[in-house]
Amino acid sequence: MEPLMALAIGLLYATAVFMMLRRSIVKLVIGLLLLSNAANLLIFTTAGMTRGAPPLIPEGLQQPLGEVADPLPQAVVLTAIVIAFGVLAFAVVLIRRAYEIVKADDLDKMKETDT
Amino acid sequence: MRPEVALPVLLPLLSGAISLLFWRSRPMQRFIAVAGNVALLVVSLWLFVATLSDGYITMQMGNWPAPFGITLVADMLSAVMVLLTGIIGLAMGIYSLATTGRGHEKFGYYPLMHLLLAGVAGAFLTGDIFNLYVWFEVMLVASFALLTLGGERAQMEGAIKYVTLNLLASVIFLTAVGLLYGTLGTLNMADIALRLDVAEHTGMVEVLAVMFMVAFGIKAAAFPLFFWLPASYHTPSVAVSALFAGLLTKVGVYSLFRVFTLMFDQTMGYLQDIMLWGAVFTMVTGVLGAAAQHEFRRILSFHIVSQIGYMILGLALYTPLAIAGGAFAIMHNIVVKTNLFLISGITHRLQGTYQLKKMGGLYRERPWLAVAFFISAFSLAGIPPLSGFFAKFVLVRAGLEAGAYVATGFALAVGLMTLYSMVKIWNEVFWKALPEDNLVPSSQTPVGDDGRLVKPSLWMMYLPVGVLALMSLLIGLFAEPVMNVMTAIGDQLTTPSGYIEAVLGASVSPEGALASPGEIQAEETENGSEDLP
Amino acid sequence: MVKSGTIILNTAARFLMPLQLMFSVFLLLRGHDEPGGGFIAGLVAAGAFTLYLFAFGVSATRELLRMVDPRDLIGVGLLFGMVSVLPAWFMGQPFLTAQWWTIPVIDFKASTPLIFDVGVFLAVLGSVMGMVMALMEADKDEP
Amino acid sequence: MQLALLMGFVLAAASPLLNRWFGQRASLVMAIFPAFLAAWLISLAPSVVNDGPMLLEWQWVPSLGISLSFLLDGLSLLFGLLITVIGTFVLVYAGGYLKGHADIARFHVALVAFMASMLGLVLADSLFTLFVFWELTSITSYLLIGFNHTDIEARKSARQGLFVTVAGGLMLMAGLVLLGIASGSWSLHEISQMEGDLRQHALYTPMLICLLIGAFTKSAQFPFHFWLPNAMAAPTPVSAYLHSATMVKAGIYLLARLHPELGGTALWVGILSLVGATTMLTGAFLAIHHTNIKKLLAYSTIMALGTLTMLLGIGTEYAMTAFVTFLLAHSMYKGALFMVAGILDHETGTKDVTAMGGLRKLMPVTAAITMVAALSLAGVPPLLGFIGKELMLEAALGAGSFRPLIVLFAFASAVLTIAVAAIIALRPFYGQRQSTPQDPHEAPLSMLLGPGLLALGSLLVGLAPGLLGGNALLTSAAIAVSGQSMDVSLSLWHGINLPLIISIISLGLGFLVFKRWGGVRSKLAYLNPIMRRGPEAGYEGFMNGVVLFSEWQTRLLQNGYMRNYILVMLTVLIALIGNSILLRHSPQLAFELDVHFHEVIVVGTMAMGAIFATISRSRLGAVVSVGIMGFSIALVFILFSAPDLGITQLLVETLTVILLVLVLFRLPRFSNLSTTLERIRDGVAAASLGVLVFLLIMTAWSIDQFESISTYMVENSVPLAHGLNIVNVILVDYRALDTLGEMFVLALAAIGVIAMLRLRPVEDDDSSAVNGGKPNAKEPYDG
Repeated sequence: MEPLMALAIGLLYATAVFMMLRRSIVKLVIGLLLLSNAANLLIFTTAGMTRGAPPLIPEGLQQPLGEVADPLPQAVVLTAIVIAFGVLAFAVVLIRRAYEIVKADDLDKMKETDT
Repeated sequence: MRPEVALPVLLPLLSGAISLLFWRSRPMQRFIAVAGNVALLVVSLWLFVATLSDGYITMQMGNWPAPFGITLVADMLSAVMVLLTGIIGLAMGIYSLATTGRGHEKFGYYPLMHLLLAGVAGAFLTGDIFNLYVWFEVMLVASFALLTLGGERAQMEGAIKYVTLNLLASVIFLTAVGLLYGTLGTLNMADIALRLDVAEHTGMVEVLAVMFMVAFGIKAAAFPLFFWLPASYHTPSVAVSALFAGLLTKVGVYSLFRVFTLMFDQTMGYLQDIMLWGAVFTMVTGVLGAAAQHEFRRILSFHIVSQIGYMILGLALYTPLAIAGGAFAIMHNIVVKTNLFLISGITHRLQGTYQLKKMGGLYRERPWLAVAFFISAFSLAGIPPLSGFFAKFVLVRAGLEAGAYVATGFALAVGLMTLYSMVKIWNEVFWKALPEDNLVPSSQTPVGDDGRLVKPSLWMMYLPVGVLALMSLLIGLFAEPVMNVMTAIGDQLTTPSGYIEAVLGASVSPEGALASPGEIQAEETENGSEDLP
Repeated sequence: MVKSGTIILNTAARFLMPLQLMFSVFLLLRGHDEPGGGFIAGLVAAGAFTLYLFAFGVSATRELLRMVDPRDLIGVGLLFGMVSVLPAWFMGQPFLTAQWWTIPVIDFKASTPLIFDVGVFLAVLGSVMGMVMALMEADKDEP
Repeated sequence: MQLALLMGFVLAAASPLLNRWFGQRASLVMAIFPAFLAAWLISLAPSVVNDGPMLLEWQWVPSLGISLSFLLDGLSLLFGLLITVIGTFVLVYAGGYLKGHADIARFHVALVAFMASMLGLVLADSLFTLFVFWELTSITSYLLIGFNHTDIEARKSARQGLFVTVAGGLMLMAGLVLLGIASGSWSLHEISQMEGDLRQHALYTPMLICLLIGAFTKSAQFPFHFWLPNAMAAPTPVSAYLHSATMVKAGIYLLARLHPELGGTALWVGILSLVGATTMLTGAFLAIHHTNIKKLLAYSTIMALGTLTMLLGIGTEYAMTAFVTFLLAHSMYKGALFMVAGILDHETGTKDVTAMGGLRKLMPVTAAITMVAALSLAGVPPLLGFIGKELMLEAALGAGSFRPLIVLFAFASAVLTIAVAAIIALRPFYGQRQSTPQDPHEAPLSMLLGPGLLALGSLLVGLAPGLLGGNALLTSAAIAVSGQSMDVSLSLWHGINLPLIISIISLGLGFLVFKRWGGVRSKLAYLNPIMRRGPEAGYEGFMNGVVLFSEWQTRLLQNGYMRNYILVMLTVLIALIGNSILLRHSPQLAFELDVHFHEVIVVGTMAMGAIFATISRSRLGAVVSVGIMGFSIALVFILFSAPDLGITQLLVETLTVILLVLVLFRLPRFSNLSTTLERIRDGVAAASLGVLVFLLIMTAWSIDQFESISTYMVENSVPLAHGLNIVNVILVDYRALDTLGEMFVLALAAIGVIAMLRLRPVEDDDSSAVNGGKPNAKEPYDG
């Protein structure tokens, strides 16, 4: 499964980066969204994927029955998802405000703060 | 149980949470801003003193033994950085009282400041690579919010670049963490260091190293990854600029120091040259960028980039002396650069502009401000006996001893160009007479109740400026104790085994770190076990 | 564009919201043992309020929340999180060490991780509500 | 000794206070300090002269081998005396010159600090201390040159002087560090007592070149001489002090100090003799070019500095005697002459000698002082200057290498110097009385005292060189410079020898030049186009070039186009990763494809979602595609044993889509803004990154060397953490700190969003937040 996922994730990275290189701020933010999803999937995939063995322990037992999926990447990804959501929400509102002020969605029109 | 290692993170988090709860009450927030930051300074001093005597201080958060839980570790470098965070935090807390507008205060300026400090302190103290990512994000999102607070057009434009490029760095960082976990199966930095030493696929190790280098390089604003900094640092309110200038990029530099001395020490052979030239170009492009500017804060922003080059140079040379010099540069720069931004705020308050062309006459009008600027600016340029001189001297000596003559030559030339910009500011803002077309805005010269002119009360702005200028002077005059600390940092960083032992306990081997977990587990909480089925 | 809801939406929101909120509390409490937990619960609760918001608009939602501003929720949530850190200190253990108590009458396991999870729940709920309400409000200001 | 220096800096700091207390007399009060130091140095003199150098050590930064140690030998004693004695006179003089000036307190701060720095420089034993004081003199002199800071010329000159000297200072620093590395010691006296010869060391050449550039910039040697005349923008007391006796001599001091250890090699002799001789002639030649009295003196100072350098280059015993004598003579007469120039400027309101005339009757004392000092400059017996010049010519004749050139240059300089002396002594005081901007009358006593005593000194020492142990002092200084024992015994009369004859001829020729000065100047005016291309133009051109280059470079790099920024960063990343994984090492791939059909569908949907999001031409299409992708990801999580993740992803995705819908539809439609070429370029970059990511995931996944730490977490979830959902246990217990940080991230994002949406900027406010208590937001929403 992992090779297939790796392929898809590679594609996700590529599309994300391609979108970030566009001039429109909307595409930029979609690129960011794709990128963070791609990174989360990467963590999940690289650690190895397991079918049908969620890291849960049946009631009354001390240890899970048999092998379970690695819970640590799941926790890490969960944290990363929530962080990415916060950051993206911020970015989305930022481009909205930027558009309201600059009156254009073209990044090339937002270069006054550079030299 | 060493609470001092966790408190510098937890206290500002607490101050931030409380400050947020009091979002309706400005006086309360202002009180917390000072009280919380005083407390932060006190605990960071505590940590510093403790680290000075013990070398390493660790805390296994949640009482989970080392590679499994999250460890907070303070070595000399962390302790110094946290101490500086405390100092800068308090300076900013006081300075902000005078400069922060009512609207900013109402919309969370102070909580954001506290949480930014928490993120910075967390990044300095954590011993876990994913936890480092989390603190980076805390710091980053706080900085996003502070950067956009106020909603000016320039802020928005700057923020888009700042946010995007920093997020790119974050994703690279996160990707690297993911790959690292996939490769090594651990997140604890000391454990990573052990496993990397025996990792068979050196190609992957190298890839991880370069990914961390790029990710932290972006955060640190190293060449050619610094673009976000000059585009945004001059846009927010000046106290925010100062806070960013002092601390944020240094977190990136700190991470480079940490990661490349602790984890990737064996990869340095390949990366050293890349890093060395990166450092040289960072210095040169930054300082040249500053030479092309004619606005107070833009000049200072580009100089941040340039100074980062010095710090990375110290790391790239990779000798104990050079690392000590790099650490000295970090420390000196935090104090001085923050102060220069604070001074630019005062001059702006006095003259209503950041354009050098429109300013002038402050040498005669505000001699003490001139003295503070003079000390800070010439310290930045590395003039003895101020703090910057020692940083430069140590680096030059280390560079010449290591035979890196070209890089050292550039470092010296950059010092001269730094002087160029600083003298430009001095000549224009302080020596030149105030141009006649500068109509100082009416709000700058408030009129009292009886109709007479009142001097604006600036002591809350002057106090931090004065203290920081004095620090720069004292660091230079009493360089010996400071240098001892820096030497200790250099020694600690070049012998990572001390750090690893402090985190994982004595007698560790790569296998030991993986030993069967049940045996390692410490005593269980006493009141917990009996209550449970 | 999302100004007022249709009748179906209104009715659905009125009935679904309490259910969703109850479900979120359920998710919160069982989170330590089964899928769920503070995040998920917080997001579900936020979804409930968002639904209400879409159906009845900002002022009605504010009315519903009465004294509680999303920012208060965030503050309280964060404070809960911080509070759960500290008890270990008084026991002389590293911060964040879990403490367990059994509340005698209802035989309920109380613990610092639970307090922590409640904090997460409140912070997530407050944050998401704060963002969505601010956005809706901004839309109302500038058509 | 430290105490003395420390006192200097304390005094500098206290000077505003002193000025408040003593008002006009502050200068006099402060003059007590250098006078006291001079007396103290004199009291130490006998023991130094008889028993050899004194050493005092005080650790500063021992971990770097840095100490504040001081060495008092003949050379430092001579310099120390010059600094303190002339310093006393200058302070007294400045009290008169700057009477009533608003910034006099600041002047005192800088001047006294400079004095202390200069003293520290010549007394330093540690290389490090030497350098610190060296830089301090640069900084304080910057403040002094720019004293008239509202004048743009003063600012420019101050900056120029600072750059040239600090640039040299940096070279010096490199040189000193190399010296320290080569010799293994940071102490001058230890280096001098070392066995082994530094001249043979591998680092000798770079070290020497660095040190020489440092010394040459400070001492205004060709081609760095241009800053010195420009520094005349400083008030005259500063010129009299810095540019005659002290700062510019710091480089000379350094050369003299290093001569015993580093001197004598072909490199040393060649560079110093040639540079010295060139500087000497350039200075003398440029001097008669000017009518501004201060510039005349400045160039003649350059000439003297060149002479001193040349003498050190020649390096014979004679040259050493000449060096110390000339040094002393020059400091005395040049100090006096500068102060006289200040008097003339002060009284007449002009600095142009051609605009003055006939002042002898109005200012008889000044005239007399000028005459004596100028005669010394010209080298006329029986003044000290004569002895100095005789010895110099003698040394030039005895030069080992480049003798014809040196003699020729020395002769020409002597002629021109005499002309300069004549211009200064005769032009303002004799001839027709001319009207000047101010009505001249005799200067006050405070301004006459210094030059008078210095002129008197020139005369007395010339008449009786042995008086007051003068010979002994010079001997011990010469010994320190040459590093060998020798005996200096000055006398006025050497018999009729070649130098004397040259002297007499040059006297005649020099007077001739003076007589025809106007004609000479107009002839020289033809050379102006060439002069404009001198080193100063080079400096200006270089500085402008740097600024132009930096502007170009900044426009190139910091160009404001974010896609370029991202592209650069990605290129760096791709290049570095690619180099590591493809070129230096190879990826590790293990293709065991084990997939189920429904999984392929889910993953395919996800990939299609991403692709459609990219190529979609409508906002709605993009949002829907992103949503589909997000939900597919949630499905992947659920399919592969991560229920918590799946639920979270589902909820987050829903909220994200809501946010996007709320925001994106206020933004304009997609438009195609980039060219095909750009799209191809970006596509290549994106594809390379995608491929690399694929390879990395495969490699990381196939490496199975280590056991994961999560085994422990699974095993202890129930026994120790009392939770059945291991992921949740990790979140709230094992790694609760992450979660703590994460909830703060979310809270911060919410604060930021709320502030961004509710806090709007005030119109017409160019500042961001610096307007204090003024509310700068629209009445924000409450409760």
